[in-house]
Amino acid sequence: MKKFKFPMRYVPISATILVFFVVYLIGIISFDNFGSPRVFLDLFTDNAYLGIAAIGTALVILTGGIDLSVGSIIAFTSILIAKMVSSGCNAMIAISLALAIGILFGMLQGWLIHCFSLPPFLVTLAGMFFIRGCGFIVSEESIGIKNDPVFSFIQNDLTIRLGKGLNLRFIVMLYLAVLLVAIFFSHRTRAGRSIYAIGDNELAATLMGIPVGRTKIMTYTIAGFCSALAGVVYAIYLKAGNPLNCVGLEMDAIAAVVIGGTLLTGGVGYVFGSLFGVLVLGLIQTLIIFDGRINSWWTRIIVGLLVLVFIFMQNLITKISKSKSKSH
Amino acid sequence: MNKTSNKFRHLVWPLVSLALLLLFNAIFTDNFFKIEIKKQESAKPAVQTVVPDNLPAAAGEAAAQAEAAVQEVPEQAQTSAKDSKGVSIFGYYLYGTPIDILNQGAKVMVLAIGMTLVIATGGIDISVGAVMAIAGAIAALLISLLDAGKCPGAGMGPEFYWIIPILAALVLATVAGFWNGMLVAGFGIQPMVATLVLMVAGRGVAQLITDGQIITFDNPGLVFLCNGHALFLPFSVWIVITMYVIAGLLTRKTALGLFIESVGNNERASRYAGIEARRIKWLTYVICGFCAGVAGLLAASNIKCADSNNAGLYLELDAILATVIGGTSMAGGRFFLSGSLVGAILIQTLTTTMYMKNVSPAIVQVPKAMVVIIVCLLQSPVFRAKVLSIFASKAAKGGVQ
Amino acid sequence: MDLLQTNGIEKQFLGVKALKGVDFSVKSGEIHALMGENGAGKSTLIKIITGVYPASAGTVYFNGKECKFRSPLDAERAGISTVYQEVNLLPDLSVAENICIGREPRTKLGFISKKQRKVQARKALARLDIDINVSENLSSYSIAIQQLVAIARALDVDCKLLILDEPTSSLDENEVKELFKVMKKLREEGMAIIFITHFLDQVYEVSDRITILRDGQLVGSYDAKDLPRIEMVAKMIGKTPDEINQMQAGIVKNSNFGDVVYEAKGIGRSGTISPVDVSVRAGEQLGLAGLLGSGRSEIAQIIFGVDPHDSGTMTMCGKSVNFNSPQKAVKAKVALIAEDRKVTGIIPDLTIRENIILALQASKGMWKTMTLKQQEEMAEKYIKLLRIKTPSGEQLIKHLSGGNQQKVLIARWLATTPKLLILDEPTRGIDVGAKAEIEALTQQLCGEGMAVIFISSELEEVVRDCDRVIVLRDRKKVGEVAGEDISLKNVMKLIAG
Amino acid sequence: MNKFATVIMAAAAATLLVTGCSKNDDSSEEQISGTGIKVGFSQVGAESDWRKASTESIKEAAKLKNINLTFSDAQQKQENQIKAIRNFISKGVEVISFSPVVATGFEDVLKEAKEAEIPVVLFDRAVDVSEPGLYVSFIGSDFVEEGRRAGRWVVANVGETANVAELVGTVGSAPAIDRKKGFEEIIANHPGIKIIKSQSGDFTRAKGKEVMESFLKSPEADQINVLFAHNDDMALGAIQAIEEAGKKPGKDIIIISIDGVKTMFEAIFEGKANCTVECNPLIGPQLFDVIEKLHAGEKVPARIPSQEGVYDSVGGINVGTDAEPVTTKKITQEIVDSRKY
Repeated sequence: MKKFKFPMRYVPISATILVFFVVYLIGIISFDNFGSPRVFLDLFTDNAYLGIAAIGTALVILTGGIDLSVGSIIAFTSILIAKMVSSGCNAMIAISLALAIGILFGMLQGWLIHCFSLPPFLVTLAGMFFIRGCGFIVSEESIGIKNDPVFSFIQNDLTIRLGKGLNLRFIVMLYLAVLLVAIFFSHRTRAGRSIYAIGDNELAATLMGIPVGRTKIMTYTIAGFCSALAGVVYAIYLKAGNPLNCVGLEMDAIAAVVIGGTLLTGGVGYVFGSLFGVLVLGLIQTLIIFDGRINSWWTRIIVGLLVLVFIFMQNLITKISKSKSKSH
Repeated sequence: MNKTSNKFRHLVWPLVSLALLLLFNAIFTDNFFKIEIKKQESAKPAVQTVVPDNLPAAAGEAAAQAEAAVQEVPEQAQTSAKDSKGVSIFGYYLYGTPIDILNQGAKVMVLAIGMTLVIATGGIDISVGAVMAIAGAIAALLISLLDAGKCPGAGMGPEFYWIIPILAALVLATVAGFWNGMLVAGFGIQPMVATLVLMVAGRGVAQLITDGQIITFDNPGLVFLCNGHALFLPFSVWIVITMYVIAGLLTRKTALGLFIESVGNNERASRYAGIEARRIKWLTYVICGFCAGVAGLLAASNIKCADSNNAGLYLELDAILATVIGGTSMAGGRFFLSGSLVGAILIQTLTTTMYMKNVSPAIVQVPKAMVVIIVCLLQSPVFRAKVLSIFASKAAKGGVQ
Repeated sequence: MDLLQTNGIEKQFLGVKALKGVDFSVKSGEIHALMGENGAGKSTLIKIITGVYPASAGTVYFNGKECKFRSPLDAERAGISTVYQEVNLLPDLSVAENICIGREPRTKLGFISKKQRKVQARKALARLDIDINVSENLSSYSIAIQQLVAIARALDVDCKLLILDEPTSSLDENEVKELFKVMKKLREEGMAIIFITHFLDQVYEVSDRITILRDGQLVGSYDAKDLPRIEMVAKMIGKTPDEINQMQAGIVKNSNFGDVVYEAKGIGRSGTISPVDVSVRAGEQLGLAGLLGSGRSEIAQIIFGVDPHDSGTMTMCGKSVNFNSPQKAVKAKVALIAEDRKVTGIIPDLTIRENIILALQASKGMWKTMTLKQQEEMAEKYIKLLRIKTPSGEQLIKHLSGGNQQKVLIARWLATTPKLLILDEPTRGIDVGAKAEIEALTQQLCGEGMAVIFISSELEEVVRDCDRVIVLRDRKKVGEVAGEDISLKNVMKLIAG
Repeated sequence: MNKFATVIMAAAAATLLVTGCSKNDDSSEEQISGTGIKVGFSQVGAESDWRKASTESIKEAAKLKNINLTFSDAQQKQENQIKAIRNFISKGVEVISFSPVVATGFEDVLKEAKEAEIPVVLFDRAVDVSEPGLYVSFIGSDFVEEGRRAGRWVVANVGETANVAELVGTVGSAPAIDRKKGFEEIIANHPGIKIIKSQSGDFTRAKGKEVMESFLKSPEADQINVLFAHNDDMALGAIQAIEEAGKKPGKDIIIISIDGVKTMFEAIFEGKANCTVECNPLIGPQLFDVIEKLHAGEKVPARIPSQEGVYDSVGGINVGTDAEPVTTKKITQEIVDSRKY
């Protein structure tokens, strides 16, 4: 136990990274074209919105809370933007409005959770119903965003063409940027550390003079913002909005975060992990699509198993590190 | 004093909100409360005609199950059809919206019973919806096999062999609960994640069982569960009542309730007091699984088919809402079965009201969310305290106690 | 004008008056002991001073100006740092972060500088002469170290007033000495220290002045040197010195024991306690003496089956048994009142009644239940027997003071009519009055033929009460004294080795 | 315990590497990848019998024509579908076909397909794109027209006055919206025909039944004499509700729905429902004909309607326009038995 100096807390995330590459390798071996850079790039393109959502989820989970409203907020913001743009409003205004709403909604949830000490699960669950409903009120029908200057600018001019069919899209860059900011925020700012502190031991955090309430509300606000941003990305990604989309996405986000090595009890984990959580999920999906024979229900079962294994792994690690600290 | 008030305080707010909702209906929805006593005769012909309906479907299913011997299947099924009379005991039954609310709410109520116990131990089970699907799937599969005589026990004849699928479904669901319990209590995995596994995988398993098809059935026994009536009420209501009574006895007449609350409140101390905390938690998940099984059967019976994709979809959320509305804290500890039932009824009443009032399907979820938040606020002591301090900061002193 | 001065502080909790107009003052450069029974209002007073609660009435002057702190952070900024009884730190964060969180050194851009953070943390620890790897997770260090880290954190701001709320309860002799050294050093530096503890000799060892509270009221402030110990105790529990002498007097060493109740041969658990023999006879009170971490609690845990033993055998009343879970131990009529009341003792949201019957019910199993009437009778009986201060058995236990909670736990186990009762630090963190009562009670139980294993970090108690003492050091049994040989001197000698 | 747990976990980890990462052939169904044209097909999901049937028909047709089919199930999620199409492109299939979950949001990915010179054939649902030529052909039904046909049938059989209760499909889904549109379009110029109740039944039996029950309890209950359900499943659920209310489905309440699954045919045959507008899922063969043509470099029409009939209890009613008439077929035992789904 004492021998290898590799810190316990890095084990889950490195395991995730390992699994990612193993799966990737298997894909390359079993399918031609799987190794093509395009597949790798698409992995980011297709999961950018999930990734951004997962960042918010990760932060919330680090405080020991949970956010179920993610998917609904994405659907809502995307349809809102689509609706406004298609009815002739300037895209920038639409986007900023959407983001503002996301922020406010997150703040509201955080406020309810903190000020009345309601369980986050419950509040965000209600939030999920509410905002989804609002999405339908905006429009029951999916709306396409056609020849809007801003969107086509983002589409054409903000895309780096690396080669035929190899496009580094704006949304991917945006995702990576947000990810970097989030990582930096969570590790190098007091607010970020407070998130960890609260998740680790709320009472202690209070007594150590950490502004628990403010931090909590802030975290849910950030989560709301991330979801809204994910919604914007989604709108850019599809050039459309649809109130039906992203049902149950919150569960994918949570799964990604868990696979990324974050404990649901809070305080332990890395925002960075969510990246690989998302990638692993995406990769599994790609594998299944490439294979093209597996039934949809097997997809579900496999993802379930996947989550299970990662949980077991973490469980094992926490057990080990506990016994380690006891032996001190 | 303290004791009794504690017993009932949690019921106040959900009951009040339910009352308000009903009042609203009483005023704005004509004949919301109209309950007529129907005689079975009026329904019998209908039942008669129900019989041939779906029947060849069952046959079709059977055929689908195995290409061979499509011919004699209909006869087999016919015989099964003949005996599907007497959908009600005593010929009379009540008919009206409130009855529907109870009948449709039965699923969530049954779920809520199990969920309450799990939440009381400080856990949560988000897999019940998927488990419902599994239970429905296995039941439908078996009954279709039995109808086609492709399964041991078909000899009993359709008026008896429905017991087989029911038992099978319950056993399977209980096993699912056992699995959850193992992850949570056995391996000490967080309930949320542990049950997430089955939530994700469960529906897949259900589809695996039905091979992704919607299996229809028309076995009188199975159909009776959610469509039959007994002693004036839908049979499902009686199922709920029975489950509730059993759960009540199990938790309050034995020490189980005390143990659950103690474990949910301080697990380590409970272990030191000699309670087998792990087993208690495990047990609650098993019970929850069983309840999910019953709910799954109800769901399937209600529409006479197993729809793996939609059966119990998102019902886990309703069950959790019902429990919390009922006053059980998600942190674990004290639990209130009666409260959970009221919560479930409240949710169902809300939904039905939406239908009756022709609320655009789009916004149905919005009011639901609001009601949930409001009730939970009213339940939250912090909120009460704050309101109190706002209204009468002086009276607050006397106010509490 | 003193550094800290409170005038007529009052505090209401939902109708209950916790503090009734307390005037209290601390000078710079003194160690001021704040004494009182549990529920006397010590911690409430501290929490008001540090801004955890607002006062219902009264004013706090610090540094000459009146101040109303809204949060501990607020107080800390003003120069009041606090170290709480339980180590309240963040186990999964690094030591450095635990010391610096909330006030990390930042780069010009306002981001945390990890390097500076480590430096700062090392500096803070150096002040207490501790040298550990500050980037390790806190959880990987012992409780004692964690406690010192907490103090280091408290000192890491320019703090004028340091409040230590029972800092020594989880430290062993040497660590306490270390701590006292630090405290004295700080006093030299002109810092004011408020020191809360239940270890009387410690009070006299370091403190200059003593303030005593009782039932939320100020009894008085005295210079340590002209307040005899017995008098202080008297003031704390509101009795006269002679009364106390009587309380102590009832205790006699009895020597005629019944036959062996519990016997363990070479039970041990690698990494926790090396194999030892333990045996207790009916009516005997066996003491386990030793410093914290010497293995005394560990033995209790093993006997009660909380931690499985990986060597040795045990017999209960002659029958060989193997307790690998508390359930088994309880069924065999062993009872353990474990160290940490909050974590391993009370079920906060259950009523006193339920807390009392819990263990008995657990041993009966799920199906054999007691009627509400039986339960209430049992609760009443013990509330009377142990003089638990409560209006009724239907009160939630969390509303009781520590001493009374402890009594409820004792009641819980007496209800199971155990043959062997293990008390691990039953007197920690509870007031002198309750201590005496509990000591007397254990004596009485022995008299009635119960076998008792008594663990306490207060050697006087062990020496006073036990008929036989097993002494442990560094997870090993280093000796055993019985009957007349039991004296502070002998035991100390063995402990010191 | 701890050891035991460890073992289990190790085992589980192993399971993953086998199940998750291997192509787990054990789970895959009968080999459907031939050696011929490489085709990628993305199905909406497996949400209903109808969908299941269309999947079956595609897989069978692919086998017959020895197509190298990569099949992917989007589980009703557009995001999955887009991922699938992207992967098809990277995998380098020769033709892509899919039945869109929704009409919008496929523009970019279709552009990519075009860049990669992979022809796209839409199946069962259309998409709306700003520029033409993003897909070469669309095979399948026209939801709006289905709605119209249902409307015309009502007009023809119930007459000028009718109080319609409508069971809407999943809110926001393409078929729900279009079928509603088409139906309302027709009854718009028949003031006597009113939709007095309209509520979503999510395309499922359970919801269909639950909603119908509440309709039948509502004040307007007795006025309802026509039920228009957006799919057969909801209609079948509603029939149960009507019977339990002691009314005669198909007589007291005329029932029209869309899809034409076997169970619905039976219901009509037994006189418990009146009409179902077929929405034919079995266009796999048709699809692959087109694909083969494309592969051979022939031109194909941009819109290929699937042959669909309308079945009812009466027969011989024109529910098409005068321009292109569509007359209903009366359901007979043969028709029922010939139904495969």
